[in-house]
Parts: sequence; C-alpha cells; structure tokens
Amino acid sequence: MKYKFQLDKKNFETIIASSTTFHSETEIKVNKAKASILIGEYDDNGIKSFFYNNRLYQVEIEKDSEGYPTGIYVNGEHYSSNLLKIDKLFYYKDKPVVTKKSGIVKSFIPGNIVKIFFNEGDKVKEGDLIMIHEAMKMENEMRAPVSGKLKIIGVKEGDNILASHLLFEIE
Amino acid sequence: MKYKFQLDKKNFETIIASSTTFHSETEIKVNKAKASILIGEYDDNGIKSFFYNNRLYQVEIEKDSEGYPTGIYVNGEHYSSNLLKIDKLFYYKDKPVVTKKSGIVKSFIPGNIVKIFFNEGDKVKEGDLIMIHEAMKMENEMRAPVSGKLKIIGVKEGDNILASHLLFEIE
Amino acid sequence: MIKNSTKKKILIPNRGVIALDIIDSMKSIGLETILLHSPEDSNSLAVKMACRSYKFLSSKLEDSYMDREAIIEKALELDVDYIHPGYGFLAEDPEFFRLCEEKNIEVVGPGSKLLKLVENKIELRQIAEDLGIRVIKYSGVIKSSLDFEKIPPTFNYPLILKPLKGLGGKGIKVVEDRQKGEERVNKMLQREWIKNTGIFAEEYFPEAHNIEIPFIRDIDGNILFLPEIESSIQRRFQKIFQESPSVNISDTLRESLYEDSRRIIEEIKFVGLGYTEFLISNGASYFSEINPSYQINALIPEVHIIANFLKKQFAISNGELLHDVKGVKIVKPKYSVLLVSLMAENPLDNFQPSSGVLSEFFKYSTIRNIFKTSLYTGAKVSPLYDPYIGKIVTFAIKRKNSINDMNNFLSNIIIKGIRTNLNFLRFVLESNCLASGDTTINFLNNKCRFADRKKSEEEIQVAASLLSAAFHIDNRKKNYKEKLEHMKQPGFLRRLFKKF
Amino acid sequence: MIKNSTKKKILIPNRGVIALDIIDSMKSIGLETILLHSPEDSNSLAVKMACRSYKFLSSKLEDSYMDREAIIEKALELDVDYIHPGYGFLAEDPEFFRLCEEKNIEVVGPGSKLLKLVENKIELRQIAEDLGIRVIKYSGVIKSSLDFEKIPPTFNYPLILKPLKGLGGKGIKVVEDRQKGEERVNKMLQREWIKNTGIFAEEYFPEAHNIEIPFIRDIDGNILFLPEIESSIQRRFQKIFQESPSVNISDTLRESLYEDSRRIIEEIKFVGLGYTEFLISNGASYFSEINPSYQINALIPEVHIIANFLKKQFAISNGELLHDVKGVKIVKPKYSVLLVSLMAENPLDNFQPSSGVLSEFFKYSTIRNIFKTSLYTGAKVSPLYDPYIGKIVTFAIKRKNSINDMNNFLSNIIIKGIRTNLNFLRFVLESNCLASGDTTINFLNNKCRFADRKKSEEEIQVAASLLSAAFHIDNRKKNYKEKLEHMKQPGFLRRLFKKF
Repeated sequence: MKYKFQLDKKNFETIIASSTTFHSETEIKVNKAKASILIGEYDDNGIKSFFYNNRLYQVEIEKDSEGYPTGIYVNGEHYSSNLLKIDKLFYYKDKPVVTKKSGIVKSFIPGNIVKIFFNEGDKVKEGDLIMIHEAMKMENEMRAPVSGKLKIIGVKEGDNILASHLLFEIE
Repeated sequence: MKYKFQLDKKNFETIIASSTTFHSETEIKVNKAKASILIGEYDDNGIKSFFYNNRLYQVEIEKDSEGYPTGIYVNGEHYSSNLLKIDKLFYYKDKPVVTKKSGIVKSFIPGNIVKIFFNEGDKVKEGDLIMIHEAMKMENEMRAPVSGKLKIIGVKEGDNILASHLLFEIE
Repeated sequence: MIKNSTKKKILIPNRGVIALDIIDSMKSIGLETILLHSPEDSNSLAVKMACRSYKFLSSKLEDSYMDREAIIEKALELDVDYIHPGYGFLAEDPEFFRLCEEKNIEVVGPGSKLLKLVENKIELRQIAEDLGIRVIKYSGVIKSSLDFEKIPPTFNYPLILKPLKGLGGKGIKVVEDRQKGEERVNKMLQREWIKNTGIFAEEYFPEAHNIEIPFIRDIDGNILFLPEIESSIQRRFQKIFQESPSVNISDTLRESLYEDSRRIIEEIKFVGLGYTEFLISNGASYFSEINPSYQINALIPEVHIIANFLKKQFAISNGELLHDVKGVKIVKPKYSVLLVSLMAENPLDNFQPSSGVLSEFFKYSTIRNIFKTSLYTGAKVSPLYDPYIGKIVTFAIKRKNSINDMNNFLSNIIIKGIRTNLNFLRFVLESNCLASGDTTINFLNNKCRFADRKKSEEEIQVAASLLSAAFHIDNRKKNYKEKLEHMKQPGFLRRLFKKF
Repeated sequence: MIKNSTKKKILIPNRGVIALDIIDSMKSIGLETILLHSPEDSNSLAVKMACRSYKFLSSKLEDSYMDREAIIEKALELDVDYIHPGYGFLAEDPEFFRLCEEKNIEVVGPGSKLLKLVENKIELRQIAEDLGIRVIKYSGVIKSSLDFEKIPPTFNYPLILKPLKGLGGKGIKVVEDRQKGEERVNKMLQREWIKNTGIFAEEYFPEAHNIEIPFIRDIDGNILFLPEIESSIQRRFQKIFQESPSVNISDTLRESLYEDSRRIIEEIKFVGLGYTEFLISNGASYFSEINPSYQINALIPEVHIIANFLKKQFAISNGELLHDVKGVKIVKPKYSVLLVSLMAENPLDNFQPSSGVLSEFFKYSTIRNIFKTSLYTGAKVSPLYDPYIGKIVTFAIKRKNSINDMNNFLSNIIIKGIRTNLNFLRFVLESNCLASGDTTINFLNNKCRFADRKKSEEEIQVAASLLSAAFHIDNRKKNYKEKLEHMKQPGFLRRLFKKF
C-alpha cells in the first residue's frame, strides 16, 4: 500500500506490501529509499517500539478523533503529521496541520483558577493576560490568542477544573 | 465470617464481617487479637498488598487447583497453610499440608536432561543420583526420594523438557 | 523481617523524592519512619518504603501537606520523637516550627526564630549591608502602586519583582520598564497570598551567575563549607542544571564568598544545614538570600564528601557536633559534579506540565552517577503537584567527561505515559555555551533555545517510516476486525489477535 | 538525537548485566554498540540500550552466545572494529580468541595464547610451584578411575573434584572419602564435556578463606593492584557475598599475596585485566588460579578507585598504558566495599531457580550504593539462563555501616513474579558470624543455615490475618459472580468489578 502524508511540513510517500505486519523484518520504501522495519515491542495499546535498520526506536502515535495519525513521538521527539492519501483503499480529504487561530482557550491539564483579570464582555488585545491557571504548582498565564471581545468566561476564581475545560472564548 | 486454618503448623481462627472488602480500614480478629486491615494495591490478578495496623505488607497467595489457599508469601517470606473451615457458608475436608513421600519426580522448571545414570527396571536406594537436570545453567541432581524399582524413566539424555514433566517414577 | 517496638519514631509529612530520601536515611539509622500522605499519593513509592503510613483525608494542599494543625495533632497522637518537614511545603515555615516547639516536638531544622528572620528577604539584606557585604540593590516593601512609584530612579531596569515571602520561583516576575512594572505590581497585589506580605523589587542581572554556598553549622559554631554550586541555568526561576564547582569564579572571589557567608550566618547564629545565595556580575558578588532547609541540590555536596546530609542535618539539629571540624572547614572539590532536574513537562509545548501514569520506565545505573526518582512503572504523576519527578547527578574529574556521562546516562532512560524534559536536558548538555561554561541566568532565554533545534533529514525520514508502518498495522487490524465480525468467527478472531 | 556514521563499532555477543555494562561504557566513549542476542532475549534491557542489535536464529546456547563461527561471521559482515565477549560464555575461550585473531578482529581480552595457558589449571600451578609459590595440593589429570586411584594417600580428604577446564562452579564436587570419590569420578567421566579434558583433584579446606587480587597489567609491564576481595561465602561454588578488603588477612600476608601475584603474572606475561585467586588456611596462602576476564565483582575495585574497568580494560587491550602507574602500584582501600549477588532462586525450596515475568519491581537508589540489574517491570527471567539477575554494592568507612546500608538497601527492594534470594541475603547480612568476620568457604553449610531461621509469633499472626483477608475477598468476588450470573446483569457486574 502507498501512503502519502506530510511530516514536519515535508512530503513523504511510503510503500508497504499490504500483507505486511512487521512481525518479521520487512522492507519499506520511503521516498524511494529502502529500509528494513521490524516490530520491537507491542501490547494492547499498540506498537511501543520498532527496529528500523536494526536500530530500536521508541514510538508513541498521536491520533485524532477519527483515529488518523496527527503526530508521532520518536524517542521522545515530536513530529506533527498530516495524512493525505492511502492508495486506492482509503481516501481522506486534506487536513491542514495548523488550524487558524481560534479565540477558544481551554485548560490543557487539571488545576485551579487562581486569578481572573477581566470580565465577560471586556475588550481584550492579543497577548493580554486573561487569567492565571495553576497546575502542578506552576502558574500558567492564559493570554488572549486573538484580539476581540470576551464572549464567555467559563470559570470563576478558585474553581478546580479538569483538562480541556473551557476557560474563555474571544470573538 | 469465621475462618479456621493452619499456618506454619499453628492453628488460627480469624473473624471478618462478611460484608468486608477491606477497601476501607476495617477490623479483623485473629485468635481474639484485634488488628486493622486495609487493601494497599490490587489489580485483576488480585490483592498485591495490605496495610496491617498501617504497615504495608506485600502479599502473594498460593492456591491449589480448586482455588483454596495453600500458602502465602509476605514480603517474600513463605508460609504454608491448610484451610480447615469457613463458618457455615462453606466447608472443606482437611487437606494435610505434607503429602506422604511419593516415588514420582517431576521437573520443577524447564531445562534439559544432561545425564541419566540408571535404566528402567533398576533397583535404586533413597538418595541415589538418578539423573542430572540442567536449568538456568545449574546442574540439579535428581535423586531417588524413596527406595524401590525404577518403574518409569520419562526422559532420555539430551531432552529439552518443560516444567512438571515426569522425570521418573519409583514403585 | 519485621522490626519495630522500642524504636524512636520520626514523622514525615512530605512526598516525592525528598520523602524517599528521608525514609531511607532515617530507617538506616534505626528510626521508625511514619509517613503522612495525601489520598492522591496512596500508591507512591514513599508509602511502599515507609515503616508505617497514615493518610490525610483530603489531597488539597492546605488540608494535607500544608495543614500544620493536622500534622501536629497526628504527631502527638502517635507520640513521635521527631518530625522531618523535608523540602518545600512547611520546611521553611516559621509558624509550623513555632507550633512544634510549643508542643515540644523535635522538628528537624534551624528553629522558628531563625526561619522567621531568614524569611524576610529585606531584613536579611539589611543585616548583610550592616556587615558591609554588597547586596543586590533592593526596594522597600511594596503593598501598593504608590509604594512602587517611590522606587528611586537610581534603580536600573529591568527590575525583578518578588513576593516578600515567596518559595522557589513562585510569583517572581521581570519587568522591562517602569510602566510595565506598575501594571505587574497591580496584578500581583490582586493575589491574596502576595497582598498580605507584599512585594519587593531588585535590579535584575540577566548576564549574572547564580552561586550557592552549602554549609552546616553546629551549636558550638563550627562551620563546614562545601564547594559552591552554580545554579544559573533556570527556567521560570526553577533550577534545571546545576554544577559544582562553578567555572565562573576566581579563587579570590570564592574566598570572599566563604568569608561573607561565614559573617552572615555567624551574625544570625544559624545552626543547621543551609545555603547562602549570591549573584555574580562582572566579577563582583552580591548577597541575595539564605535557603534554610535541605534542598534538591544537597545531592551535590553529598557527592563531594560522600556523606548523607539528611543524617548530618538530623545529628546537628539534635545538638551533635560536626566530626573533625574545629572552627571553619572548607571542602575542596575533587570532582566536577553535575545535577539535572527531571521534570514532567513538555518542552515541545512551552513546558506545559504533563501528568499521567507511567506505562514504561527503564534506566540503567552505573558507577559515578545517581538517579533519585519517585517514578516506577505504573506510578501516577499527579496534576496536583510540582512536575519535579527526579534528579540525576554525575561526577568526574574533568567537567567535560561529567557532561558526557550525564548525556550518556540520560540517553539510557526510557519514560512513556508522560512527557518529560529529558531531550531538552540532553539538548542543553550538548550546547556549546554550556561546554564553554557560559552559563548565565538568561541562558535558556538567549543562548540555548530548545525550539531552535533542527531535526536532521534522516531523523524525519525515520519518523515518516515509523508513522506509516504503525498506521499500516492499525489499519490491517481494523480491517480484519470488520471482516471477521461479518464472518462471525470470534474464535478465529481471538486466535488471530493473539499475534498483535 | 540520532548519531552514528563514522563511529567505530563494537560487537557484544552477550546478555544480562554484563551486556548492559559494556553497552553503557562503550557508548560513553563514542563507540557504536552492536548487540547479538538470542530470540529469548528480544525484549531485554540490552536490546533497548544497544545502538543496534541482531538476533541469533536460535536460543540454544551452542547456536547463540556460544556459537563462535556465527559471531565471527556477523562481525565480518558488519565490519566491526572490536568484539567484547563480556563475562562467561566465550570470554575465556582460547579457540574463540584464536579465530578472531586469525580474522584480525580485535577482541577485548588477554589473547588466545594466554587464555590457553591459564585455562589449564594444572599447568598454571606447576608454573607457580616452579616460582616457589605455595599451591593447593593437586592431582594430575584424571581421565579414568585408574588415574584416580593413583592419587597418593598423602592427600587428605575431603577432596574437591574439578573439571580441568570448567567455568565458574559448574561440575565441581566435594567427596568425603576415597570410595565416594571413585563413584563421583565415574559419574563425572560419563559427561561429554568433562570426559575429553578430564578432571583433577585437590585438597578441600572448608575452613579456608577465598581471596582474589584484581589487577591490570599494561604492555609495558606496569601493574595496578586493587585491594583484595574475599569471596568465601559461596553456594554451589557461586559467590553470593563478597567484601573488600578482607578482615581475615594480616598486612604481611596481604603483601605476600601481591608479591606472589606479581611474580606469576609477570612470569606468564599477562596483559590486561585479571584476578589471581588464593585460598587462605591457618594464615598460610595457597595459589589456586587466575580469572582472565572482567568478572561480576569488578564493581568492587571500580568503587575503590571510582573508575570504569570496562573502559580501562578496553584501553589496555588497545595497547594504551596505565595512567600514572610506573612499575607496580598497589591501591589502598578507603572503604569497606560489599557486593551481593541477586539470584532468581527460591531459598525456601533448596534454591531452585525461578523463572517468570516481573509483575512488580521497585527499588530506591541512594548515595554510597549501586544496583546493577537487567530487571524491569515486565521483564522476563528466562529458564534458559543463569539465575544471576543483578548485583548490589554498598560502601562505607566502617564495615559495620556498610553491612547495615546493604541490609537497608535490600529492605527497599520489591520484586514480584519470580522468587529471589533477597531475604536470604538479608538473613546472611544479619548473621553474627558475618558481623564477626568469620566468613569461610563452609559458611552457608555450617554457620548460617537459612532453613534454621524461626519466624516470630507476630510475623505468623500477621500472615494468618492477611491470608484470611485475601481469601475472604476472593470468596466475596466469587459469590457475587455466581449470584450476578444468575441475575443476568452483566452491566451491573461490570460496574461492580471496577472496584476490584
């Protein structure tokens, strides 16, 4: 099978025989170059490591809600990706790697809101410090990603919130 | 519920409220003495540790084919046990802790048979070196547990065998 | 192998690596170690290692590790002989020490009076100035924007704004000019914990070096000075990379630092383990503060003299004297000792903290390095606490080799399930300005920016192959699943998936 | 952070801790480490750490780690610059070294000629005797019961029978009298690997001490002697507990051991890392053999001089000279260094080896100890290999403290899924005859029998409570399962079992 995708902004085309499981050393073509791949370890959660030309690489795959890869960690290094095409079998429309800046800001991790400096309806400039979200004993300054009007403030001071909780929205 | 059993040859009676799960600190009576018990860690394989009077103990339970406890490892120390009675709900006949010496000898671990010093039919005395079973690079001398006639030799020299494979039987 | 009965008891209301260090050290001198831990920390390594442990009812800081009353109550109930507050939390809290002293509980540390004095950074500097010791130019207490305006124009910007009684880097901010300063002050004063005690401002030297002098002083006034530690490389005012000795101070300067330190700690009659902290700018030293408790970087002096400082601290605080130290003894370093802080944070995403369960954890320890961590496979890194998850020290005669050993050691660590700063640390270790010793406070801002690192063609190509390979396999599984569900042969399905 | 290209390559056909040590050490001096491993070892830590790794087709020893031809073939195919055979397996095999030399592959070690000489324990003793060095009374080669009868009656029983070319403790037997000796000889001579080369007999001193002198000799003949190691405490002739220095030899005896060692290794022109081994009985020393490769206990001299012996061994074998050693240098010990061997075996069941998958593994490293192990949570301890799974060293100025630290360190280790000798080691460390230094070869047979240990009433009572508690919970689960299956409420069932 033929895979076309972007990785760190570069275009790649890889060719893998469709029967391949990589449970025995197999060949893979990357932009014409050849390499050998073999699964190192794997469990119910998926592949944990690969041998690539006999070198072991620890991998962690990032996927979007539909299960398409959006990135990969190789030995802890991150590469963002964008799947374009899988030969005839499947076909997905392009997904841009970077979506345009949205005014919606969510918490990236559980924590608590220690301070809010604006009220709903206030006008804010890009970069303004909207609130301080404390997580893992660190104060994270949540700033306005765009200029505009504070449409929603999803929290109040002292709130303990979980990850990806809406903090505020600017329109 | 009331449990009667032997542990390292001593008799014990423990009393546990039948609803108890030990997921919160609960009282247990052991031969009249009181103690508090709380589960430390547990997973699908069962309990991994208990708090006993706030001390953490790592436990591994040994069970027989019917699932009755035959022993326990506490912080790596082994105690052999023999369950006698569980108040009204269950009742098991006594199981002796030590069964009488049998003439059947099996491998305790995978390995290979490097040497056999007797043939089937030979008369052997208790303690005679019957064969050498090599496992984990150690030579284990398999000796006759009883005197008698070598009824069966279950292996030949050079055999690679798994655990609990019949090595020989004396009658 | 159970032992207990008439042992002396020590209560440890702390967590993470410091809790492990205290448990291990106190066990080894025959004390019964009793841990107080939050529900969140129930499966921590500390709970596994402590002789006994009791759980707080809540994991909220103020109801657990910061709950003075609850801790002291438990101490009395269990009739413990000692409390070791560890590091952070209540370790430098005068009020906690005062309450313990009131109840006649021996708490390891320099005592409430001294902590109170040291806590007030302005008073402490006045004492130093009175001794004729140069200090960083600092303002008075700022409790309003009016106070801030009073700062004389002789102060050079950028200024650094610090909560008067802050711990670690918390709340510290740098401002470029007077106007930004006012904004920031207003923001800071809206925070409860800052408002009450106030802020103070001092001049900021981005090109300066941060130097600490560890010391132990006993009740007879004997002082053991350990080699200085340079801890300039900081992120958000958290020390990431530290080394000892520093390659940035002359012997004469070094001597003056010891002399200044001696005069200050003798003046305030400090007894116990502590650190004096200085800034070095253009070869001149400026005293900044004293850290009066066992710090993360205590591992560095421990390596210099191969001794356990928790045991020493415990002995001194029990009135014992330093062994073979009469007057002042200054230890000369035999090795170049490095220390890095392992953090659960994602360098690729603005160092946002990362929490989760460790799915894999491998490391390999060898001679000439020590890895202290509370991590283990299956351990939970909680979002409730500091992302600091471990520290690694390496030492060698040559600094170059020590750096190389550290990099090599980090390369053998595998951690999955959370993001860590491992690769960031390796990047720092491989940077030229580290090799040349050009380590200043603005190191990570100006000299060594992780984002700048370019991946090689080869690296990206490998990643591409691995990504498509992994995706390919997932697809095959998915397709099979679908096919087989139609075929309704779960048995076959099961057999097949054994392979995966 | 991928690096490779023009690096020099070293091939490592070995496993376990020694493989990890070699990979780590050679990586840190900039070599590309290429591992050869058996299918059985595919998920080993060594595979994770090596730069590259290739798999043997079979896990049978003779077709993997012992397959000279396959290893050399791969070495040529990969065009490696070096081979490090490690420890055990082919590390002391003259034939393997000869083949490598033939193919001009640099293999780390003292060379085939020297290995051939050292391998023959009878010849080596003759050389020692010719130098006037006292040796243990030994017989000629025994290839038949006739040869055995030829042993003169001047030999005192018990005798010890050793395969002439045995490795480690393999095949060694002690016999009480002539008749038992003959039986045993006949049995041994029925074994292929023994028959060809034969056996030899020597007098057995159960009350003796086993002393090893580690040394490194460079091509110019400079010798670095490290403090002696006492390795008397053995089980099945496997060293379980070792210490350095020995508390059982006088300074004059110590000097004579160094002198004897010097004369022997100079006589045979040994170049590289090795150990001379002696028996000490009633204050007299008897030379027994030379170990010509990096041994498990190399960690002890490494701690004495805080240096990596694999790097040193590598340098010497590449013709480099010892640093600041002209002539003979004898290192004086600063610390009492202890080393224990962690074994996957069950002390409660006649030390039968134990294999399986590690379900849990916790430890806590601190200053003044090093734990080297190939274990990790999820690791498989294979029945195919030696049950040796790790080594732990502690060191302190006072032997007493070193023993205490070791015991404390072991108490912080949790290993589940396999049985280990951890508690046995702790038992040994707590025994009086260890404390008093009464460590002789029959230590474990006569002085310190694990079986004898009595459990306290308290311990048994705790175990009783825990057993019934665990069984109680299992029953509740079982009952619920049955009840619920009747009620046919799998949903409820699932919700319920989340709790367990």
